[in-house]
Amino acid sequence: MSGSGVNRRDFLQIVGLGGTAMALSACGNTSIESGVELVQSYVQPENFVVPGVGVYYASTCLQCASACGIMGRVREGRILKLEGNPNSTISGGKICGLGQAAVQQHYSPDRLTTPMIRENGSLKPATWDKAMALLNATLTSADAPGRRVWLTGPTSGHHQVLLRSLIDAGGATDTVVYDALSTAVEASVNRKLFGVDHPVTVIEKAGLVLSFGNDFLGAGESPVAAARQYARFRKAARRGILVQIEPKMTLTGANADRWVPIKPGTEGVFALGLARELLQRKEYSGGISPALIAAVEPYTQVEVSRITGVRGDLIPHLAGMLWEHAPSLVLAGRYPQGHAHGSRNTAAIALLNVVLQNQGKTLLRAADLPFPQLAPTAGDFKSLAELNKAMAAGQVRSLLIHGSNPVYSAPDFLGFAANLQKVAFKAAWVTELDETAAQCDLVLPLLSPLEDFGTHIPLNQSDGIELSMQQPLMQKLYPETRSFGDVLLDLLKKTKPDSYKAFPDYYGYLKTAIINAKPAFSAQAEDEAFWEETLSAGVLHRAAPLLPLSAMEITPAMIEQPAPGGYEAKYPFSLIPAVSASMRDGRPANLAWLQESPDTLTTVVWDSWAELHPSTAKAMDVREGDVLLIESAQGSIRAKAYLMPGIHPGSVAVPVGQGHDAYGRYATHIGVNPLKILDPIFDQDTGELALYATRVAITKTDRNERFTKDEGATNLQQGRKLVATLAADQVDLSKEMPFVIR
Amino acid sequence: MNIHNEEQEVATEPRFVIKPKDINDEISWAQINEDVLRSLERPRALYWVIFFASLGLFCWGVYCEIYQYNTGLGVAALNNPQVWGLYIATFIFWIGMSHSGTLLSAILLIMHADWRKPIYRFAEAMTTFSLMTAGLFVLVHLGRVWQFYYVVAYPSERWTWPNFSSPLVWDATAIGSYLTTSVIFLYFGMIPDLAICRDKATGVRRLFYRVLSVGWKGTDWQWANFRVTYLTLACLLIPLAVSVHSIVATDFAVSQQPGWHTTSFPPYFVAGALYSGCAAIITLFIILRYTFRFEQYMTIPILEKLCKLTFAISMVWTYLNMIEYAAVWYGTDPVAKQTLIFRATGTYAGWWWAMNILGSVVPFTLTFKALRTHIPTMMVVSLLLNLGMWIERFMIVTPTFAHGYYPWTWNDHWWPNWVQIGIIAGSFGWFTMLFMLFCKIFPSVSMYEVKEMVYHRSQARKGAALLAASAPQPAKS
Amino acid sequence: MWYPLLVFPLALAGMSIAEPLQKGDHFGTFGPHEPFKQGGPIGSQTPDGFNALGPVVEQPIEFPHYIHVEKMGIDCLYCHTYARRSAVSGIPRLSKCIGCHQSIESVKDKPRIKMLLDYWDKKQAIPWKKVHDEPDFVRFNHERHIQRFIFQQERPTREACGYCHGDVGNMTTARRVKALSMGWCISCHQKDHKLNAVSDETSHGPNDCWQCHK
Amino acid sequence: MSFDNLSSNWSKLRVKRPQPDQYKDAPYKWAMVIDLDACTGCNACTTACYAENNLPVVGKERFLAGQAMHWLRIERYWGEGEELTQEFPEQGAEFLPMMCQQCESAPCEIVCPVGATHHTPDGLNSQVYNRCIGSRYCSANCPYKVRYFNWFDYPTNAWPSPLEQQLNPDVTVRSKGVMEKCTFCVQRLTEAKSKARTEGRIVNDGEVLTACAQACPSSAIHFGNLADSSSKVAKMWNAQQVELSAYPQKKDEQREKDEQLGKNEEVVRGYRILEDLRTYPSVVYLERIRSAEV
Repeated sequence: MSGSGVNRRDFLQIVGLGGTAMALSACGNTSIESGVELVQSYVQPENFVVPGVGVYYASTCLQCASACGIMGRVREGRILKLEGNPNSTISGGKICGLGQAAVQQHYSPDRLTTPMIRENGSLKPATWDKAMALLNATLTSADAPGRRVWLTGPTSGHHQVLLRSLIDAGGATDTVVYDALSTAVEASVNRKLFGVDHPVTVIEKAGLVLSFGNDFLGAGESPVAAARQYARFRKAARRGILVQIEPKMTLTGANADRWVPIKPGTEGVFALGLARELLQRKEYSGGISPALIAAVEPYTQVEVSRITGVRGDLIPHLAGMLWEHAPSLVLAGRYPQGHAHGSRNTAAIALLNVVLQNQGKTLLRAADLPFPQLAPTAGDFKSLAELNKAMAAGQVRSLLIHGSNPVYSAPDFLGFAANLQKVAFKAAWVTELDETAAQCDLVLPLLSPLEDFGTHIPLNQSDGIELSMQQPLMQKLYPETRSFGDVLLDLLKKTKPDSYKAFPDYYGYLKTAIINAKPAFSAQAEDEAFWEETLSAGVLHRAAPLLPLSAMEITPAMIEQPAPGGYEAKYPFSLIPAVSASMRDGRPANLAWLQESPDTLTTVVWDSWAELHPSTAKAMDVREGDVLLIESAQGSIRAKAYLMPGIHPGSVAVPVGQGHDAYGRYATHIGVNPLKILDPIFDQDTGELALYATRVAITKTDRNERFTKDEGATNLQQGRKLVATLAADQVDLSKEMPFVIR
Repeated sequence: MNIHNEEQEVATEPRFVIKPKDINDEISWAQINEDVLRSLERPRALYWVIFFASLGLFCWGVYCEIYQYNTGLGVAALNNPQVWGLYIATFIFWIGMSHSGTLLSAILLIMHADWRKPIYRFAEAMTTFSLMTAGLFVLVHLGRVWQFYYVVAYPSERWTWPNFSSPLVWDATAIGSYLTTSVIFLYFGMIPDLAICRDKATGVRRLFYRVLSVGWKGTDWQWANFRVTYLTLACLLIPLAVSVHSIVATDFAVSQQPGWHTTSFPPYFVAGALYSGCAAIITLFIILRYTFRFEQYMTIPILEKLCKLTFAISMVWTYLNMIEYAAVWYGTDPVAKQTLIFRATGTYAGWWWAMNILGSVVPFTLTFKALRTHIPTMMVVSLLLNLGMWIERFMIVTPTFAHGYYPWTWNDHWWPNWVQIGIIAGSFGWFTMLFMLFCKIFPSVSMYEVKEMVYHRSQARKGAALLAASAPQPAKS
Repeated sequence: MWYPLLVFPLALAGMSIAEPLQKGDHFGTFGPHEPFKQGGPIGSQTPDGFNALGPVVEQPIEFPHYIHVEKMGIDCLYCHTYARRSAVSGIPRLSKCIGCHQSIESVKDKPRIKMLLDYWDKKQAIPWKKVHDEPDFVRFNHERHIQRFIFQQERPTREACGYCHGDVGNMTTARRVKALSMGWCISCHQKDHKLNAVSDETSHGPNDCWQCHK
Repeated sequence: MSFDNLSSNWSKLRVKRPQPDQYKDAPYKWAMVIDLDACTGCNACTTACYAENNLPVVGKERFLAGQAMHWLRIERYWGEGEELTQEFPEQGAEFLPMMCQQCESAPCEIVCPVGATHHTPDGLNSQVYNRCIGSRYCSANCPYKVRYFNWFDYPTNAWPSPLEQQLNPDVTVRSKGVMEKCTFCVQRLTEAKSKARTEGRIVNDGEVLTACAQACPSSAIHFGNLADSSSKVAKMWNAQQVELSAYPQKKDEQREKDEQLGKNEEVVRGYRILEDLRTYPSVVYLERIRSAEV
């Protein structure tokens, strides 16, 4: 409807055009020029395919590691929208924003459509034959010196199995599983205290949840499952109470009955103070060793509040409530882990669960998997650091990267990008070119998660044993893209022909594997039928009760806290790289929907920002939008100041996930990456990177930019009754319509 | 006219006696023709300079509009909640301007205020042109202007009608009929003068005027009908004028937005309209008086009367303005109060105070005879008043959007951008252009009415002399 | 004197250029219309001014409806089977054609059948072109109309389909013969239609914008 | 079309809403309940809305210019008054999912010059894109500011290929110059309704959900048919003592009395936003709860 002419007759012609243009403008076949477009026409479609009627296929969401079951609405062969799969005990028919956006990853305009091989400096399109030849060359030459490493993100299911057997077959020397936001510290602590990496936390059974910076509703390990539990927790006959103690408000903190800001890194101290208070009662002190009781003795109210900056009288108050609202549940999150004494912090918090005798009530153990080889492998940072050392020393010959982007997410002090150049042969499997892939010699285009087969095991099996099936929701968009499984299988056929030639492709392999797993799920159906059922259901599920958890012996050494303070005056603030539900470690940054969905607490979109407490800002004479220079010993970043009441005055928070240099049109050159300027501080016990231990200096530059945010001129209700709040004792929830919450 | 009428005139002589000398009544009718028709002669170079300047301005506006039309209204820095911006503000402004002509030509006609006679013609032209300009803004601000005709009630293939409860539909109807009527009124009132032009003109122009003057000969029969019709039209026009701006006011008053939801809006708008109209007339009065050397006709006494009228109206406007504030201030609606406070203290505070000072304080200059009769001052003042009235419209539209009911969408730093300003400027260019053309094609002073005026005045003088002569002499002792 | 009055004729002219009125909608004659006998602005008009003929659409195979319907007496819904199950009727799947035609020896070597089998061998969908098309903002539900008129009112299929599609049974490839314009739809929705074959109760089509606009 | 049609339907054109028991005999009246105590502000609903309703992604500049197109937005408040009272938000943030409230007496409906937005028989507040001429009067008059205008021609630039393949064919892609807003996913409703009609029944409770309600992980959004007294939503409205066409609500008057008497009675949580404007929204919000103990 572009009006070139302006005289009246033309104008009216434009009017005419305007009418149809309105129609034209809309997607697909919309013009009313009959006989121009084609009708959707089939040769021999499935019986259930009816034009104009959407069909739902079950699959699994790969946006995070929680392996939610999803359903995709498919019409005329196009996947339109994702919903939760009701059969899945993880998603229970629900889905999060991150999951919704998987469609955009699939249809991304920046998908990699053909293999790329580096020729004299730049990546050039190539054929798969050439690519596979290159790969085989590296994998089969086992005798040559140097490690041949697979670098992957957290994995589970049959990819992992194939990968392992490839290594056993000498196709590679070892694997490194890297996760920029790993919770390895917590895992190790749990192993030490409870004997399992991931005890199942049953929020809904708890009367009071005391969470030390655990963002289970936002960027947790399984937000949808957690949110469903949370709903039941709130709607329980006796409404559950949530208390959140953390230096910067997380989404979970924003939903707490009481949110308590605490000095970063002193969570452990507070926990010990609370433990001391609890251990005054003999009901609690029973099973606790005198040594421990002695160990917590110095943490008096006064001492604790001096160190943590939290009002002392909160401690006895909390202790009373914990007693009143038993069973309770104490959660340790990312914040306490991310310090040099992260393990001690976490252990001190976990100690509370032991003192409160929560294990067996709200803290349990998942049943053992009948197929351990499929069990999920959580990533960590330590192994990447080691790999990096080896690379620096030139011991790594070839590096094969899948589902991991260390060039973006690894801190600068590692010099990973530089060391990567020392590796002779680097290959990456991606759907879209990212920073790491851009530096590789061989980049292979993957099918999008919505085009591929696969199996996935959720990290927390809170409700029986579940294996989640991934299946294509539509034909692949680009002929040259391939399934990672197929590639692995091809490589295996080269290395171990005899044992794998039986399988025509990954699909065939998977089918056999699933059918073999039939007994594990005590299914009676015929093989074919069982396979069909599995695909249409989307999940294989077996009821298995949660097992009790026994606490190991806790020594004072485990929970010993360092002396407070002792920071250089040069860097007065502690930097908090805030992890958000939608941006995570930066992988979803290329999805326009997530870029445009406002960060819930600041409502900022398409940008990075630096959160300061209003009082701090006032002291520094900083107004919203002032560009701040944030300097650590490792480097500096610039970000606009956002005045956030929900943060400890001594800290500055910068969101993780933005600041990509090469990751598609929607992610590139937006915001900054705080992970880059982290200090080389590691957890003493596990050697994990301490995410929240970095100290920074903030200087105000003379630039001020307006924020791209949804929030208007005010963030208060201005006396309108928009969000009203009631005290819990004013309302009787049981009188309300009983909720049926899946 | 026949003797009988003349007698009547004489009988009514005393009416005129106490009148000040608005106009030199010895001036001859031929002189009037000559003076007025002089304004239709070949213009000076300066005329063309100004004309093409305004034409350029208009073209710039057109360019902005085309750009906006092609790309979408977003380029005009409009957003949610600032959905209207300057377009609607300026629309009200132009509608307001249009009321002056009606005031002078119709209302004062009925009130027998004959000092209007030398100046009502161009005022009417102003009415017509500002209405046309206002009409443009309705189109400019539409998202899908190519569908504008959906607003008109006409039977369509789709069995659909406009929504008759929407003030915008009332607007469309009212403005449409107002424009038509005032065009007819303007044209009709010109017929006798056009006849004069026809007699004086040559060539193409002669033909042109012949067509327009539809065979006017000035017979008694024609005059009689002419008077009746003219009066009737005037009577039709007045309610229209009032209704138009009341309806424009309802556009705001029927909505629930704080600052708009006021019953006093219609009279407030009408007063504002007359106000800005009169101010504009003063401006044009001065300009024409100089360009066309109309000192003889557009005399200082008339200007004074005009100023007094303007002052009176300004005080009405001020009063209604105060009422509005008071109603909000002492009212029970906290939101409206919030918005009022925002107007006076927030982002647009400067403009708000400017509006109140220009609108309510500056007019007091009109109360001093010295200033009133000092032409340059009046030029400046009249311009200031109009500026004030434009700001008033801006202050009605913008702050309510900026601080409406819903705090989440409060928006403190909204300002129009070059596209909007370009289109506004274009509208002024368009108006000036039209008006200049008018002055060169049609007599901007009503010759026949001035002649009447002169005639009456001279009669009055004669009558007064007669009376003085026939006054009883004091008895000799 | 009469120049200002030009405003109205101009405006009306503008409207009618932008949106031509149908026969019977001109300003003289208002009032209810005979449904199914209306034409519309789109495409050319037959001399009686009613049926708005759409353009002749060249199809990949010149499908002879008259043979299938007139001669063979096949019911519309036999091939156009989606129409009763979905909002959009789509086009019969290729396998449907083959289902019969692979066993009809007599016509195997006819050129059009050859083409058909050719597509089948290549397992390639036939690129049929749209004949009856509505703009994107319109939602027309075949299923509902067929339920209402064929299954509830038990009207003959050809008649029911014919309301909108004309007498396709006597055409080779289909061609649009009805206006399919909004007023045309409404003129029928305004009418009282019998609830079902037996009862005398009537109801008329929905009159709500969102029923058809999306 | 014709004048007699106009004159005969004149009364319909000037129907006054709300009428008591308007939906007593109607098959449908779509309504919603949003439990602010369950809402965690996770933005799943907003993204679902983008996916279902073909909302364009406007990009940084246009978002900055205030031209965002999110039909459903999560608002976050730090307090109820005009000033920030406490140093830290000790009771967390106040989240509010805000979309078109589908008012029974909608301010937008009366002012639309062309009737592009009007009241449907199921009590929805419809928006007919192809009738809209873009006067934006509805938006100017909407107290909730939940109407979004197509400031640019998004169909031509918001979906670089192959992203356009994701677009939902049941929903028009709006071109420049038209107003749009939350429709309660009318495309889903229409589909469900015609399916039910064919099977000779009305839509069952829970058979159809809006995209936001379906996605919400903590089940904070409940959607259903208020006219069907057995539906979950109808039950919740009753339990919350919210009357569709009533203002003020009886319970509110009661609550006020109690507060005056200083009684701290138990209360129900349901309320409608800006109810005092008498817009009679179809969305009931349940007050957020915070434990007084901590």
